[in-house]
This record gives sequence, structure tokens and C-alpha cells, in this order.
Amino acid sequence: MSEEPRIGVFVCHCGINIGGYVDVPEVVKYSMTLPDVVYAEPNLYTCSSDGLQKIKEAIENHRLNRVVVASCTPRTHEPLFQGACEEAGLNKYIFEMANIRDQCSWVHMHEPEKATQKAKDLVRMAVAKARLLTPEEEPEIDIHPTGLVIGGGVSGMTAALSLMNQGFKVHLVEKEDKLGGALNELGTLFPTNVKASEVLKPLINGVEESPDIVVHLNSTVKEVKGFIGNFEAEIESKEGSELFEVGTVIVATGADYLDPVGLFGYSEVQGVVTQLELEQKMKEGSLGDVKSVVMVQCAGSRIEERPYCSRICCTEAMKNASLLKEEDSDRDIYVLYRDLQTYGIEYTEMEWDAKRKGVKLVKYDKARPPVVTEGERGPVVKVWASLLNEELTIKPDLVVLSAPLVPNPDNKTLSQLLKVPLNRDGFFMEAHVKLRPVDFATDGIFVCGTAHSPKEVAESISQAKGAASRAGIPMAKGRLKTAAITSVVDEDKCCGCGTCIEMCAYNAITKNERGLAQVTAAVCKGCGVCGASCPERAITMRHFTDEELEAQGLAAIKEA
Amino acid sequence: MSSDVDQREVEFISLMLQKSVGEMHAEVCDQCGKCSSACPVSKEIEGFNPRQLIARVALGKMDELLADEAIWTCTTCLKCRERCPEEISPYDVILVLRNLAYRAGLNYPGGYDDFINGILERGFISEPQEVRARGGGKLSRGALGLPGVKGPKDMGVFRGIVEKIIEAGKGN
Amino acid sequence: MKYALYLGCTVQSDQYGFEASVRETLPKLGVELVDMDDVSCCGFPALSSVSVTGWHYLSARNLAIAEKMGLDVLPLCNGCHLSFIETIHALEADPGLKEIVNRNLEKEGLHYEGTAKVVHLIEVLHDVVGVEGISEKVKTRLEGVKLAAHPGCHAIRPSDLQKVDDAENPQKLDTLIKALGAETFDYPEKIDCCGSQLAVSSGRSTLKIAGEKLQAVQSYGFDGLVTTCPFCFKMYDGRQRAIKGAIGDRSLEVPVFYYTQILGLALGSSPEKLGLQMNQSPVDGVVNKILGDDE
Amino acid sequence: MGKPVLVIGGGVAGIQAALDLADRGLKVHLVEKSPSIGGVMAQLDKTFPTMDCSICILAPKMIECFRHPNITIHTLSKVTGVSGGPGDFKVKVLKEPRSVDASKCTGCGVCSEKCPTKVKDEWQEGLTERKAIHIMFPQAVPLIACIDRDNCLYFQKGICQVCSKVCQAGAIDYEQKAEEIDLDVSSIIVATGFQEYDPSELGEYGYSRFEDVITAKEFERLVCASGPTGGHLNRPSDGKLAHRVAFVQCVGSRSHQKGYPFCSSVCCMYATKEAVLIKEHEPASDVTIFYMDLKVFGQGFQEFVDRAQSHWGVKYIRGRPGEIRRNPVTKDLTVWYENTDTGEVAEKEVDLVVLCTTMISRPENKELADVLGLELDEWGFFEPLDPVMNPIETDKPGIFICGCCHGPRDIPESVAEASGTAACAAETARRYGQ
Repeated sequence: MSEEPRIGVFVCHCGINIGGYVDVPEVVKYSMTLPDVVYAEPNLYTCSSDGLQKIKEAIENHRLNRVVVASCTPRTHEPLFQGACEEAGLNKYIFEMANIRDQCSWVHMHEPEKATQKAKDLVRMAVAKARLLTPEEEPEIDIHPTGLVIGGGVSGMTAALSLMNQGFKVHLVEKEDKLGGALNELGTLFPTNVKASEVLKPLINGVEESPDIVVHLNSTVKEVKGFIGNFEAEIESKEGSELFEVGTVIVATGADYLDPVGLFGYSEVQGVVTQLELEQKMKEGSLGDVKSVVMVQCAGSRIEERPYCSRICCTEAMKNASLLKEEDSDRDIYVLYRDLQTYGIEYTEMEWDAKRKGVKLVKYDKARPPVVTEGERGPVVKVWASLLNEELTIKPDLVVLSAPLVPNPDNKTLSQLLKVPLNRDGFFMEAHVKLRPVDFATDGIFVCGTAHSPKEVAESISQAKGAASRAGIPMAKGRLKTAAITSVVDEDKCCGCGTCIEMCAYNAITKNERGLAQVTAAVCKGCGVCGASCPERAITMRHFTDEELEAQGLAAIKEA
Repeated sequence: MSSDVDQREVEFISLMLQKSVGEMHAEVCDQCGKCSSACPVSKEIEGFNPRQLIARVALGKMDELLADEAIWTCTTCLKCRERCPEEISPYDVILVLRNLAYRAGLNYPGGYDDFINGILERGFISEPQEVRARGGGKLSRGALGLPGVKGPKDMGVFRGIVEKIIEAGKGN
Repeated sequence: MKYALYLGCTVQSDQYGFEASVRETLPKLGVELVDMDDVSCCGFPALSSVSVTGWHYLSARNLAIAEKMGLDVLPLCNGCHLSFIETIHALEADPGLKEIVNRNLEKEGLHYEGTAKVVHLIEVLHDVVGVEGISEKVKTRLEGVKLAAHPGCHAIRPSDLQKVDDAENPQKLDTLIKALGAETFDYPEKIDCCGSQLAVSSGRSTLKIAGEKLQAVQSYGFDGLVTTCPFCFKMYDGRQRAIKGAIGDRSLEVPVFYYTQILGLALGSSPEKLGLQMNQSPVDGVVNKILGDDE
Repeated sequence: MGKPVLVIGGGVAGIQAALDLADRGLKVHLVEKSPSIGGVMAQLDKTFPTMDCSICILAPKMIECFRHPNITIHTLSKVTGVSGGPGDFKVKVLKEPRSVDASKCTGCGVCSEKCPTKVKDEWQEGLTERKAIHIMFPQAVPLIACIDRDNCLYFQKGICQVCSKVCQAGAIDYEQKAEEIDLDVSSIIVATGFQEYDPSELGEYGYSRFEDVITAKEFERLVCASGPTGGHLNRPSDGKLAHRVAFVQCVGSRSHQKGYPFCSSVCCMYATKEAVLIKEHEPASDVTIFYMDLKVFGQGFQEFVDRAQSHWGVKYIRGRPGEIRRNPVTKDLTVWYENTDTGEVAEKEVDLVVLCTTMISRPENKELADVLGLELDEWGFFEPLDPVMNPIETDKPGIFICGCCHGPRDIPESVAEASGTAACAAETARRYGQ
């Protein structure tokens, strides 16, 4: 900005919140002594409509081109004051705020003189920065209204159908030769005992019948380039590979069941199967004459090498145990567990149901797990029942291992390809565990279902719809305003070391054809990590330039 | 078994005990330990644990339980019955187990025979005693002006009925 | 206020202090007590453990007698109280059992219908006579005496059949103690068991269980313990010397009273009429303090 | 732009649903019954496993709702009538008077400071007091005072009016009336949340008899820097710093006798978090969690528990305590328990007991369900169309459910579901030509 700075300072009483402890008129008087300040006034409440009107009037009457408000916190009030500046015809980035309430009057209630001094210091700092502020732009990008969903299981199909129903086109990529994923293997699903095939049928029909969903079977995603709204995905099948433009990506690649080789006699002792194999036998009716069954929970989970709990196995065991009892109430069924993970209303009900049918629950210790050996006629299970303080020996016809869900082995490749992280266990890791459960930190890419962590069908479906909502937002808008506060690379200083690329959590920095850092402004969040880590000081942040911060810092320690 | 016992009664009583076993609902026990944690006997006597007792019932270890002396060491304080989140009431389970053990002729504390004999002889487990005064000397009901104790009018009929019922319980 | 008085084995055999003090005090409060003829043991715990049906027969038999008298029954013993309410509940829940009981009762010229209600002494005093009814008759206020309330297990549990007082936080006996001008306060062992039912199988444990409670009562600064249950009283009073030995605490000294004994003192009855000469625990200090005979 | 969407409930689920819809360009009416949005999450101290300050991560979303041009927040409001169907619901909303002019109030707080009437502060779980005119909490949205008429001297006795005298903005309006608003919406999202079970009926635990037996939600306020003690763990009875703390799981849950038979899903983990918070405050503290089954079924849960044990030294004992007692002299509490893994029956003396109470349904669900024509389950939670295939739809097309209004669940699940219902609402809006 070429014109001379003309700064207006507005000091808020905030009723007595500030005015009761800070000498506001004194701060106003002091503000007028600061360089480039041409106007200053006190307000009872700067944020009231009256206060905002006064800012607008002052901008006009005093030809202000910078505005400083000394009041409360920018967290809640900055946009309000920026709005007033814009309404008076100024760019909102010429606005600066000094927090003389939360960080001053409130903490120095018992020392008003010092509070007043600190308020002056804070205003001086804000003015020092405001002198150097420049207008910034918020560029807009187009969003391609097509989604890419990777994985054709229940999560992927649910997400694809939702996107389709929201009005978008979808590419659905499945590596197998048919849709359905893990549910193709399962018999019935808790808590309603609905057949897995019944759950899949409407989803597969919906996906196959929709003209807006292009299903790519026997296919994998080879490469994804670009950024939110403008991804270019290469989908490879036997027939070759093809490029598609998509606006958003949903990862729904599911999980695998652990093959529990060597655990509790599996693959060594006759009559030891997994819960999945039991389901298949029950589905096919090939279970045979089984009079007694021992189920072993946590067969490969909640141990050092695989610390996580697989969430679904306890309820699955309760469901299968109940079904076995329903078929033949004389069957003796034991479930050896560590902590029963039946939670919420419906899954707790599954537990009561099994118990009432006479399923016997025996708790075992992680330190003294059950031992399964080959007996004369079938497996022999010895278990230390810690709650009884004694060892039980059971000779069942069948031992069923509840093996956990484990990450899909393809996760690693896909995570590198999409530049999204995996957690320690090898599942995809969301942006924020509490508030952004289906987002990745990288804009435009989302996750749902068991690709994220073990979960049951209902939770996968809710999550898939959640991911579809999140992915649908930018596509529904069509255009996206990106942040003005982004990093800028000074190519003269950049040495191409790549530190910034390494540090950036949003994949906003790449190397250009000359090997120098290049910021994709649409993706940059303005966090500043790149600038702080650049050894050549080649990167600065808009609105937080080194000069601005230096001026502000110096003003803190020295009177103008 | 006395000859004039109504067979129907025997069957009924035995059926009732079986029903009680089924009504224990031991299988729904969460093994939470709320019963044992406030049980005055569990605190005092090792080997008595109402929670483990229910677990054994749930696992079908009835024979082992009936022979276990522990079932006779309950103070009947009823805290377990009052608090069991699944309304299983170890106290009531213990009562049923005791009845079954007695029926099966298994060990039970000798004191019970004295009680039963007392009831059959005079209607009460004990007779009025002379009571020692703190300052010395002994006092009887009469000396204190308390009325005499009167048991069942027709001890013969009373004894016949009660004996029959107890025997019927012991039956088969 | 007229009840059939059911003494029960323990009270009529050796708890004369309880019986005497009940007969002395309740009429003074306007409660008429009618003695029951032809009664027997209630069956608890002797028969409940070996013949559930026999137990219910005995209890129903006693209730049938009260029914015949046209009165509600006041059992003096917590065990008998529990026994009666359990039987009422069992016979109501199981018509077949009621039929068997009645078929046999017929032979004794009796019939059980279930019309006689069971009341607990604490209920009669607290809910029927009422705190005001008591305090207005108090002649000697028990000022400066701190007494711990011990209602006894079967007066408060189980709460699902017939609730006498709150099972976890009983307050009625406390209120009755305060009505006499004495002090009391909550202490955690209030709802604990005296352990007497364990005497049949494990004598030593019984003494330890009872001893822990007495020690606690002493440590909180109470001058004595007040109960309405003959089992608990026998334990804490009659066996206090044995308890001292069993737990090796020679300093243990807790005067133990039936509530009706201290009620009687407050109403102006002589210690002898209240059977206080038969308490085995060291009650003299408290009695003298109440009567103002600090010699 | 088409018809707006109605979101009922301004907790984290309702906020997320509203933001998702507003961000995609749909108008949203967010109806909240209390004076501020934020819900229970706003009351929590920290959230595991990141130990983020709860309000610090929620407040930006609350403010976003407030500032969003597509969102209209209706506080102190409830839905009283619904007719029509998907694409065209006619909704009546009753807005209770705030007695403060929202356009004038700046949230400065002078009125509260001068108000003479103190009442229990519900937002601080009754651990401290607030005034009859009050701002619910410092980060409240909207940041506007509200008169609690039931406790206001002017409304009860016709005297005082101090707030009106001290308000320099002239915002106090005693004449404000309740108003009924008519809305025309395409779909409805129910996100009314849960409430905490009142453990008073479990007499053996002494809650409401012993001041130092508190609920988990009370603990959240007690340990929070913006709580009544400034985050110091001063126990309520005598202010003594609590160094020995016991957490009791399954209070009001997993019981057919009292409370509710189901597992409340979240308590094992919030107790672990709360235990870690104590250890963070004072590493030498002695913290024990009494549990039945350690529910570690979520992502990172087992690892968090492992760390609580190995790094922080939190003790876990399997056993549901039978009794909590208070020494009448020292006021210290004793937990009676059995370590069911060893069979040892023992007692533990502590300064403070935290009852980990179950999430239960809100009593007002019944009224709302009647208005919406929905069914509630046996426990008063809203029922999904199908527990497997349609977990967030209801049997009324165009009405969706998310968060704890249909059963206990944690924050991530509520948030993901909330986004899910936003997708359903967006689909509905499109299907009905908007």
C-alpha cells in the first residue's frame, strides 16, 4: 500500500470489564501519541451496533486506512470488527486487535495502574503491526462435482449412494471382482440377526442401477494428484488405466480378519476355527454334530504386538453363541473373555440374551491365557478362571477364536499415494479424534468404516454418511474461498532443501520444476510451520510477515 | 417317611425346590462382586464368597457346592439380597442350597438338629431359662412377673404336621 | 393401637429385659398388647435352612392365630419379623403353597388368609405412636447421653417386601432416640450385621464381627448402643465379655440397651421394671447419669 | 436456495449437523432449550486422548454457528408442533422470554455482578452459585444475559430491578413475552443428547448424603480451570485437597435392579481420562478405578488405558464396590470392595469418590417424540428405523437422529453421525426439489 498509514484506535470500556480497572480515557490519550495514529476514541461497547457505526463513521470522516480495536478477544470479535471495516470500504486484513480484557483487565483487577500501563503496551504493539499491514485477497477455486470412493464394501457403497443422492457423480473403485467387501463372508449381523446378504442387496442394487455411479471392479487407484476440488485420479484395471477428475476422495477400504496361525492351537489342533469360519459353517449348514463349543476372545488383540481392542468380536461371539444355543439348547457353550466389550443398549441386550440362554462366561487373565491342546477326541482347553480362582478343563467339540480385525495390507500404499497418515496400528488416522472423525487433515479427503478402525456395520454406515456429508459440502458449493493467510516462498532465497515439504501437515508444498518449494495456496492453512522451519528464511506468512511481527515485538519492549 | 404323607405334597415340595434352583438366575450374574464386597462373612472367613458361589451355580457345579461347608456360614444379613444389581440374591440361593443339601443328607451343622428337635418337642427351639442378673442371682419369668409360655395346644397334631413336612422335604 | 404380641423363642426364653420393658412402656404410650395363645417358633432360621415349606408353615400358623384374634401382629424379634413378611410374600406369590399350608392348618383348627399385617416395633413407635406422642410423655430427658442406633439387619432389609426404614440410611431409630432427649449421629457401621447367625457354624468369627462394630461405636464417642433386636442384643450385651477376649481388646466397654429400656427410663419407669438388672454390659454409668444418681 | 433444515438440540452433535448443512448452503434453524448452545461437551474439562481442553475445541464451532449467515440460533426454545412430511414440515417453536434484549446486550456481565439473588449454578453442577440474571458460562453463545424468572426478585416479588438500573446498554426487558415461531423446513434432525443418571437411589454409595461422593460430571467441573475451585481438587466437604480418589464404574448402568441394564459405553474411558487429570495435577495422587469390564473398544482406548496404568500409575481393580462409608469424625470415605480377580475382600480409604454415572435419556424426549410422531425405546431413547441398516434414520421419512438422543455414545461417534444426518437432510432437500 503506497499511501501513508492513517490509523484509528478504538478503546472499549466493555462496561466495567475493562473500564473498571483500566483508565480508558488515558489509553485513548496515549494512543493519539503513537505514530500514524490520526484518530482515537473510547466506546462503552465497541461491539454494540452503536460502536460499529462509530468505526464506520470514523473511517469515513478521518480517512482511516488502518483500524485497531483494543477490547476483548479476536476469537469471538475479530470478524465483527473486520465486517465493519469492509462495510466502510476497507480490506478486512488492515484490521488489528489488542486484547486488553482477557489478557489485561481481568488478570490485573487488583493493580489498576499496571493494568493501564499494560493496556498501553498492548495498543502500542497493535499499532506497530497495523502500520505495516497490507490488504490480502482470498482467492476462489472451482470444485469438480464428482466424488471418488475407494472401496466397494458396505461403507463405500453407502457413501457412494449418499453422494449420488446429493446430486454428484461418483467413481467407486473395488479391487475384487464384486461389490460387498467383508459382508460377503459373514452370515448374520448383530443385533438384529439380519442376513448380511440382506444388508448388501439394496446397496448393490442401488449402486449398480445408478447412472451417476461408475463402478470400477478389479481396479485399484494408482495415483492421485492435485488438491481439493481438483484431484486427478488414475484408476487401473486389467484393461489398463484411466484418468478421472474428481473433487473429493473417500477412503473406505475396510479391514481384514487376522489369520490367527499359532494362536490357541489354530492350524495345529483339530477343531480350532475362527469366528468367521464358524459363521461360514453355520451359513452353509455344515457345522455337524457339535455338542460343546469354547469361544476364545481377544485371540490376537489387546496384546503387546497388537494393543487395540477389535470392538466387534465380543458382540459377535454373543450373537453366534446365542444362535448355537437356539439351534440346540443342550449345547454347552463357553465364552472365555478378558473384558466383555458389549456396550450400549443393543449390544448389552445381546449379552443378556446369550446369558439367559445358558451361555457360560469365563473370564481369563491376559497373563494366564487359555491353552488349547490336542486331546484323544478333540481339543482340550485349560483355562485359569480368575474369578473362581481355579483352573477349568473343558473338552469341547469345537474351539472358536475371536480373531481381531487388522488393517488392510493395502493401507500403506494408499496412505502414501494420498499423503494421508496411518496410526500406529496401521489404520487410517483422522484429522482430529474428537471433532473431525471422518476428515483427514488434508482438505477434500475423507475416511469411513473399518479402514479407520474396527467397527460394526451400523457404525460404518453412519460414518459413511458422515463422510459423504463432509465430501458433499465443497462439491455442493461448487467454488471454495481459500484462506488469505498462506505462506509465500521467496524463490531467490529457497535452496530446495525440502524441509518445509516434510513439515507441512496439509501437503500444501511441493517442489516445482526448478526444485524449489512451491505453495499450493488453496491447500495451505497458514499454520506457519514451514516459515518457522525454513533454514534460509525464505518463507513468510501473509498477514504475519517477519517485519510485522518484528515491529510488534520491538514495540513490546520499547516505548515509541 | 411317615406312611400318611400325602404323596402330592412330597412331589409339590420337591418341585418347589427345583423351581427355586431355576429361579436363582445365576446365569445372568455379571460377577461384579457387589455382594461379596460388603459381606461380613467374606471379610472374616476365607473360602466364603457369595460371588464365587453364584459362579459355581452358573457353571453347574452343584454337587461340589452342596457338600461345601461354606453354604452354612451366612449371617443372613441380606446386604447381598438388598444390593444385587441383577436381583439374584445370593442369600436366597444359599437358602435353596442348604435345603437341597439337607434333602441330600449332606453335612450340616449339628445345631440345626437341636433346633428342629426343640420345635418338634415343644413348639419352640428353646425353653425359658433362668437368667443371671448383673448383680448376682438368677431370675425366672415368674420372678419377673412375666406370663408363662404356652406352646401349640395340641403338640401331637402339631408335631405330626411339622415332622411330615420336614420329612417330605428330605424325601426320595 | 392394639396388637397381638408375638414374643418368639429368643425373647421368651431369655430376653426378659426386652419383654419386661415392652410390657412396661408400650401401654404408657397407649399401645395395647394382647398375648397370643397356641403359638410356636416362626421357623427362622432353623427351618428356613432345611425345610423352606416347614418354615412357611410355622410362620403362616402364627399369622393365622393373629388373624383369628382379628389383630395385626407385633413380633418382638427381627428374625420373626423377617420370617413373617417372607411368608406373607411367598404364600401370596404361590397359591399352591398356600393351599398345602392351609390343608395342614385345618388339622390344627386354623386357617391362613393373609389379613393380619405384621408391624415392627420401630414402626409402632415411630409411625403409629409418633415422635410427638413419645416426647410429650417423656419425664426424664436423656440429656448429654450419646447413643448409637442399631436397628438390626432384618428391620431394614430386604426393602423390597415390606419396608420398615431405609435400607441404606435408616433414621427412624435415631429419631426415636432423639425423641427422648439423647444425642445420636450417623456412623457407618449402623447397618452392619451383629454376626449372631454365624454362631451355629463359626463361633469365633461371630465374635470378631460383633467386636469390630462395638469397637467402632466406642471410638466414635458413643456412651452406648441401642437396639430392638434380641439376636443383636444377645450378641453385643450377653457376649460382650467373650468378644473382648476374642478380639483381645480389654478396653472395650459398650453399654447396650433395648430401646424400650431407655424409653422406660425416660417415661419414669424404674430400672428393675425395665429388666435393666439383666443387662450384662456395663450399663450402670449411663443409667445413673440418666437418673441423676451420680454417686 | 431451498427450504431450511431444523436441528433440535445445540450440543456438539446439533452444532456439527448445523454447520455441515450451512456450509453446503442450506439454511438451518438450530433450536436449543437452554440460554446457550454447547451442551454437555461445553461442561467437560478435557477430552481424551489428546487432553484437549473441551470448551477450547468446541467454542470455535459454537461461534461459527453464531456467525454463520445460514444458521439461525433459537435459544430458550422448544419444538411444540410438527405437521407435514419430508420436504415440507410445518414446525412451531416456542421461545421462552430471556427478559434481555438480545440486540442490545453486549454480554458485559455487570448485571450479574450487581444482581442480589444467588442460586445454585446448574452449569457448574451446583458446586457453586450464580445470580438470577446470568450468562450461562463465559464462552456462552449467544453471549447474552438471561433472567431466571423463577428466582428473580422482580418477577417473584415485584422489587429490585437492579439489573435494569446498572445496564448501560439498556438491554433489560422485563416485559418480554414468550413467542411462537412458525418454520417451514424440509427435514428435521433430532440431537437432544442425554442427561446424567442421579445416583441418589443407590443409598449404599451415599451420594447426596456424603458431600465428597460426587458424580463424574461434577468432577469435570471441579477439576476444570473455569470451575468453582479454579481447577484445584478441593473436595466439597471441607476443601481439603483430594489426593486419594476412587472412581466407581457402572453407577446406574448394568443393573436390572436400580438404574438401567445397559452399558453406558463411555464411562470406562472418561473415568480413565479423569484419573489421568488427577495425576497430571498431582502425580503422587492415589487413584483407583473400580470397574466390571474395562470397555476399551474404541480406537486408541486400550493404549490410553495402558498409559494411564504404566505411565501415570492409575490403579484398576475389577470389582463393583458394595458400600461407601464415611467416618463421622474424619469425614474420610471408605470404599468396600472385592478384587474379583484375586477374591480379596478389602476396604480403601479415600478423600473423594467419583461415581461414574450412566448416560440416560432426557425426560423431555417423550413430549418431543409425541410432537414428531416418533417412538421411543423402553429407556426413553429415540429409535432408529433399523439398528443395522438405517441407524440414523427414523420411521418418519425426513426425520433423522444423531448423538446420545438414541443411546449412549462418545463424541466422535456423535459427530460422525451428526454429519451423517446432515447428508440425509441434504439428500432429502434435493429429492424434494430444493
